[in-house]
Amino acid sequence: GGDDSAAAADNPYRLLQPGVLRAGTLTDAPPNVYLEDGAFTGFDNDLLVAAAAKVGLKVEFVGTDFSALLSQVNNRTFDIGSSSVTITEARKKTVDFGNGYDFGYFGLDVPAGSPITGFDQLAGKRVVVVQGTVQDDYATTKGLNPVRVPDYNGAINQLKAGTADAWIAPAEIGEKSAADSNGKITVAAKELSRAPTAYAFAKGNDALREALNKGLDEVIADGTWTRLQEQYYPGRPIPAEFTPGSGTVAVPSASATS
Amino acid sequence: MTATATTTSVSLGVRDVHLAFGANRVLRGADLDVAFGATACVIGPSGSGKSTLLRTINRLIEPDSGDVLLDGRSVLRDDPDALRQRIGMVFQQFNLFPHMSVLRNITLALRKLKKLSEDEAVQLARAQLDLVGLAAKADSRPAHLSGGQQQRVAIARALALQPQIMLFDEATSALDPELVKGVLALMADLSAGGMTMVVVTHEMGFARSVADTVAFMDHGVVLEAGEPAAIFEAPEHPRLRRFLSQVL
Amino acid sequence: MTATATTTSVSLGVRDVHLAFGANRVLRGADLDVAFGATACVIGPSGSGKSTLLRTINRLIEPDSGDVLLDGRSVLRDDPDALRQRIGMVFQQFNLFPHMSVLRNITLALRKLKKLSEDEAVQLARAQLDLVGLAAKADSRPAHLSGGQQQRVAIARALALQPQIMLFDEATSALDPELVKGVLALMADLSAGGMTMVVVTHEMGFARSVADTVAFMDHGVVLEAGEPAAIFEAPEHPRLRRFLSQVL
Amino acid sequence: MDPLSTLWETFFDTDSMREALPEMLTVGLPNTLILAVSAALLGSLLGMLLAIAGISRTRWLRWPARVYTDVFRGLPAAATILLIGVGLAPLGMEIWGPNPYPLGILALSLIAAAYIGEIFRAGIQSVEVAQLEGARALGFSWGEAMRLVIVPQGVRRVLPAWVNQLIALIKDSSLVYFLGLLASQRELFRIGQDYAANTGNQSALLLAGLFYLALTVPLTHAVNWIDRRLRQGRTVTVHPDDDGGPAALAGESALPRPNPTRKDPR
Amino acid sequence: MDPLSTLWETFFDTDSMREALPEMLTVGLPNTLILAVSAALLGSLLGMLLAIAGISRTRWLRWPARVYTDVFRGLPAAATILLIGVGLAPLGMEIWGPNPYPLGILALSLIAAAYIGEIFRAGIQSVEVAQLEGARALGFSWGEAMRLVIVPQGVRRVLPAWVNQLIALIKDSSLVYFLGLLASQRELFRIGQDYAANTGNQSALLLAGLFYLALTVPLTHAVNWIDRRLRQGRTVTVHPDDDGGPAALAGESALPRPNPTRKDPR
Ligand SMILES: Nc1ncnc2c1ncn2[C@@H]1O[C@H](COP(=O)(O)OP(=O)(O)OP(=O)(O)O)[C@@H](O)[C@H]1O
Ligand SMILES: Nc1ncnc2c1ncn2[C@@H]1O[C@H](COP(=O)(O)OP(=O)(O)OP(=O)(O)O)[C@@H](O)[C@H]1O
Ligand SMILES: [Mg+2]
Ligand SMILES: [Mg+2]
Repeated sequence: GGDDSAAAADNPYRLLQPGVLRAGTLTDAPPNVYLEDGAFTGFDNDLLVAAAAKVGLKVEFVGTDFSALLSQVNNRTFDIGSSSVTITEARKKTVDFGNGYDFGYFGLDVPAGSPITGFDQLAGKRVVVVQGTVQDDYATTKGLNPVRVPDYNGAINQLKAGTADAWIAPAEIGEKSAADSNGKITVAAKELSRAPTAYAFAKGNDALREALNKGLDEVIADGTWTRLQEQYYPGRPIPAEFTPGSGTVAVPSASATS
Repeated sequence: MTATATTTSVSLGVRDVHLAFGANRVLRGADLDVAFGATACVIGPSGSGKSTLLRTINRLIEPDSGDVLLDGRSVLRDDPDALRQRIGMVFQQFNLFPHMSVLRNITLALRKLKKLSEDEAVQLARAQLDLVGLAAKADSRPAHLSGGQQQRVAIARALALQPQIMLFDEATSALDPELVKGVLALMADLSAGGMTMVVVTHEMGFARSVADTVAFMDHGVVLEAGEPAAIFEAPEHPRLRRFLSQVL
Repeated sequence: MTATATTTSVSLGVRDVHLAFGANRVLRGADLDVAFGATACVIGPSGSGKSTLLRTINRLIEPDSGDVLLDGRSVLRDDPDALRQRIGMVFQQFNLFPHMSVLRNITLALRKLKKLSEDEAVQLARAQLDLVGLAAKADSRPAHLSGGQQQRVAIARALALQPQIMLFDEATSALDPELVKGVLALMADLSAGGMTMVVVTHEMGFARSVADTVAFMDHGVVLEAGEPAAIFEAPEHPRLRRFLSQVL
Repeated sequence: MDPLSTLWETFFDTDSMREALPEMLTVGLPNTLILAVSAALLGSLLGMLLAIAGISRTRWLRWPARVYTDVFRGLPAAATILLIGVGLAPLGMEIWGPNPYPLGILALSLIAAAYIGEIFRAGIQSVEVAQLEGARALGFSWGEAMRLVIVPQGVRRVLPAWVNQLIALIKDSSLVYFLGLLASQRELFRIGQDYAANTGNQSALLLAGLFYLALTVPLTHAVNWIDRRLRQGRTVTVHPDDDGGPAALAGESALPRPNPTRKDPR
Repeated sequence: MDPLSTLWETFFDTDSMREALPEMLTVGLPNTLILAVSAALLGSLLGMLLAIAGISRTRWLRWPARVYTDVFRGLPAAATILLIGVGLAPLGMEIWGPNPYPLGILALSLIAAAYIGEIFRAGIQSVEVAQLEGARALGFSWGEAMRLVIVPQGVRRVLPAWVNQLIALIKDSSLVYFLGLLASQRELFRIGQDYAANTGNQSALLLAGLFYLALTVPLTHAVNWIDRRLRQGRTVTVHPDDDGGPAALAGESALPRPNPTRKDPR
């Protein structure tokens, strides 16, 4: 509603609470966003804390359901949405996105001994994805008629129970699950996802979005981004076609920061 | 001890009351007059509308037409709740509250309507139970009582409110002769205390001995009314004669 | 038409039946004998255990001790469902099924227990309703009937099953004199047809005129039993004398 | 931005609704119906058995019924569905193949039965003993008396609560999602959620809600109508001020007496 | 792979459970209780008002109650919670600040009221008109008669169905999650769900289920016990074979007659 100029002065970013960035996130999607020992963490959230600090904002995280997240951002329940939200045209109608800060690989998990070795062999197979994720989007646009489950556990259960032939997962999650499965699940292939992920803002809150874009560039430049990449996605190569942030700052290499 | 202190007695008049349940015209111009402190017995075949007539008197059912008079004044525009506090009723099927003890059945209205304290209400209720010989059953639930015991509780419940008029719908049918006598004595007390009573009954002996007036109903009308002697010894209407000829 | 075709008549014996509800010893050694085709009336003060005694006869309540004999044979080890088909019962509170029409109340057992076809059952039920003067109410629900009408339906329902023994718990209390006469005629028919009957009643006139035996109960025992003339004219037990002295 | 208009856009965006409509009609609606109707039938049947077992005097029927009810009502539906879905998946795989519907319907029915059993039990237990005595005195066995006299009266008394449970079931059918669904197996709510997740707009979810309303409202009113028919003219009261609408307290009295119809005292 | 041992690992891993236990106890349990208890109280109160309005003869009470019930039962709970949470968020912000609990409790209560209202209505409508007549003949107004005589009997008849709804409410309290929760505001289910997500093992979810059981089972049995106490010795039947357990059909007869106690015919 109608902020008067006085209020605008001590709350330039039109936050719900001056000085505090209220961020909607998920509690159950590691390693991107999750809760550990009662604190919100994960790559996206740690990055957000760092970027917000550059702008002088403290972050307060609030867990919610992904299907509700973007409309809550739009309705100002939250100032920002942080949940590896992939930028899509449909979502742009509801919210504005900041600059992309992450990319994703898809991993193709299959039960041990499966004949499937690549993403091109999935036609006619029972392929499982987590609902509403980029993988879901990917499988659907490829015409795979995927089996949708609510969370990663659902997908793992499907593979273990033999009710699915393959799971398209975020690569790092797929790898972790395979590692944890005592050899029952293996990663058959990896593939880069096209669209970057970004923070979501209420439409028209350009001041906040631009400020955080700037903060993001700063944490990229100072090596925080690279460090968090290493921490949460160890050993994951950064593809040549991806540049985080506005693209105007140089990304220090992993070795330079560690 | 007399159940009710002397109350102002009132007379009752029912004037040309009509009532239909759908197509079933149950009351077709019923008339009844009961003088101050008098007892009227209503007799008549099953289904003739006796219970329905009682219900229209305290306006549990509103008549389609006709009038009900207390002391000559129509009550159809009165507040029905206040009216019913002045008119006690004992139902053919007792209508006790099954989820309350016998005592609570009686004290409920005393506390909530008469605004007596818990103690006063209990005391009064116990006295009433004593009168109907059920002091020992105060804490039982109605379901644990015999038919006659339930009926006596229903009577005690109505009398405890000290009404000016009492309506009994076959109130003595489940009572054994000893109790009938007790209830009659109670009624005589009430009568002496100025209570006006309407008693629906199938027991002609009962009607003969307690009634000031006997009214014979058939098909929703009072065909004949008068002193018991007149009704039982010199019935005029052929229908009444036929009815009485069946009496054991 | 007679309500029931001739059935094999049976005699009934109740031997030293005891029963307590918790601490309340309701039956304390009740005895009763009813000969083939005879009618016994049970009288006694309210709460003396009359209804409870009837319930033990068809084993709705199992006695704590004592025995119930049909034709001299104990029934306490029989299949109670089969037993109850031989014993009709009319309750003090009727116990009609409120969710069924009057007709269905009667046909239900005919169809399900007697395995009559729908048509046969309806025909028989209508005939029974005719006998109690309620042919016109076949399609009503019990809630739409007057007290006496409900009682007659309950009687018709029990009689339709052609029992060998009938138990009536104040079955005539809601009936007007004309109907009592009708029901009595029916009972006489039944009696002629070999029906053995136990009738709990408060109406001494009724007991006197229909009973072959009258049994007086008090505090859970039958204090005195005998022919009506003996009981009413020459009562021996002082309690019975006191009881009768109260009769109007 | 004006909060009201944001709210409006978020929930009542007709374009989003129009977009989701065809899939809801052709995919979601039939799937919801398949799940809900099968589970309602099976759940009500099992619920009736549970109710009967629960009032039995045989400990060996009563106790298992009690434990079953406590467990299946107490556990979160998601956990139960997962437990059954995962636990029985190998078995299900053999019998039905990978289709999650049979196991889903089974799980939904088992949960619904626990709730419905309690509802039926309440109804049956509220029927007067006089009715059972009346029936048994005619010679009906306990089972016949229950079936022909007690249960029909008891169930009628709790029809609205039973409808509650059917409505809850229609909505719970969305939980089979935990077992993994093909796009063509998604029901109404899931389709709405997917649209909400993909667009950040809740209108499709609200559209799913409207579909639910289109199922539940007629159901409610049909059952109410049947209920009223069964009471047949005995919808009756002794009532306060009246504007002549339908009636309130049912005259389903165990020991019925004449009821006033539309002659209510004020 | 042995399916049974998979099942066991997935759901009954004691290590996972032990890990989640402290947070469930200190955070989840109190939050679930706050949500469920407040919503149960408010929802039952509103439900009673709805039930009374629903049997009123005044159309202007009956119709709104009907529409309210249809809508709030029919919509998916998630949609209702979001609608209220988002729609009233600006208002809530002003009154309570960013805490989602007040709005969440409000939404849960509004939903529960629709269900509870129907349950109470069923119970009240099953009370015999004779009871209302009996009370009104004593001089009680319609309202007094309802409050003192009809409602207590009616509610008692549907206590188990009401418990059903309270249990559903305890579990539905997890839906406030849709409104966004701080870590310290999460209730049992959410904590279980988060652990499950982080460990790839459902045991924490099952632990949440056990907590629910620890709440719902005593609740059920407490209410059953109260119910039985209220019927006081009138838990009674005319019953089949008996092993001497508690009783079955209540003797809550409108027109009571002597009931046999433990003297059941066979
Ligand atoms: N609620 C009702 N709906 C329809 N008809 C009714 C209703 N109540 C009573 N009746 C009918 O009205 C008539 C009169 O009933 P009422 O109860 O007044 O008779 P009664 O004279 O008291 O008979 P009884 O001596 O048998 O009690 C009967 O034919 C009955 O069937
Ligand atoms: N279910 C029960 N639980 C406890 N006590 C009961 C029960 N049923 C009956 N009684 C008690 O047993 C006694 C006898 O009851 P019963 O109904 O047999 O009397 P009755 O002789 O038929 O009386 P009435 O003539 O009043 O009908 C009464 O004191 C009654 O309170
Ligand atoms: Mg009558
Ligand atoms: Mg009796």
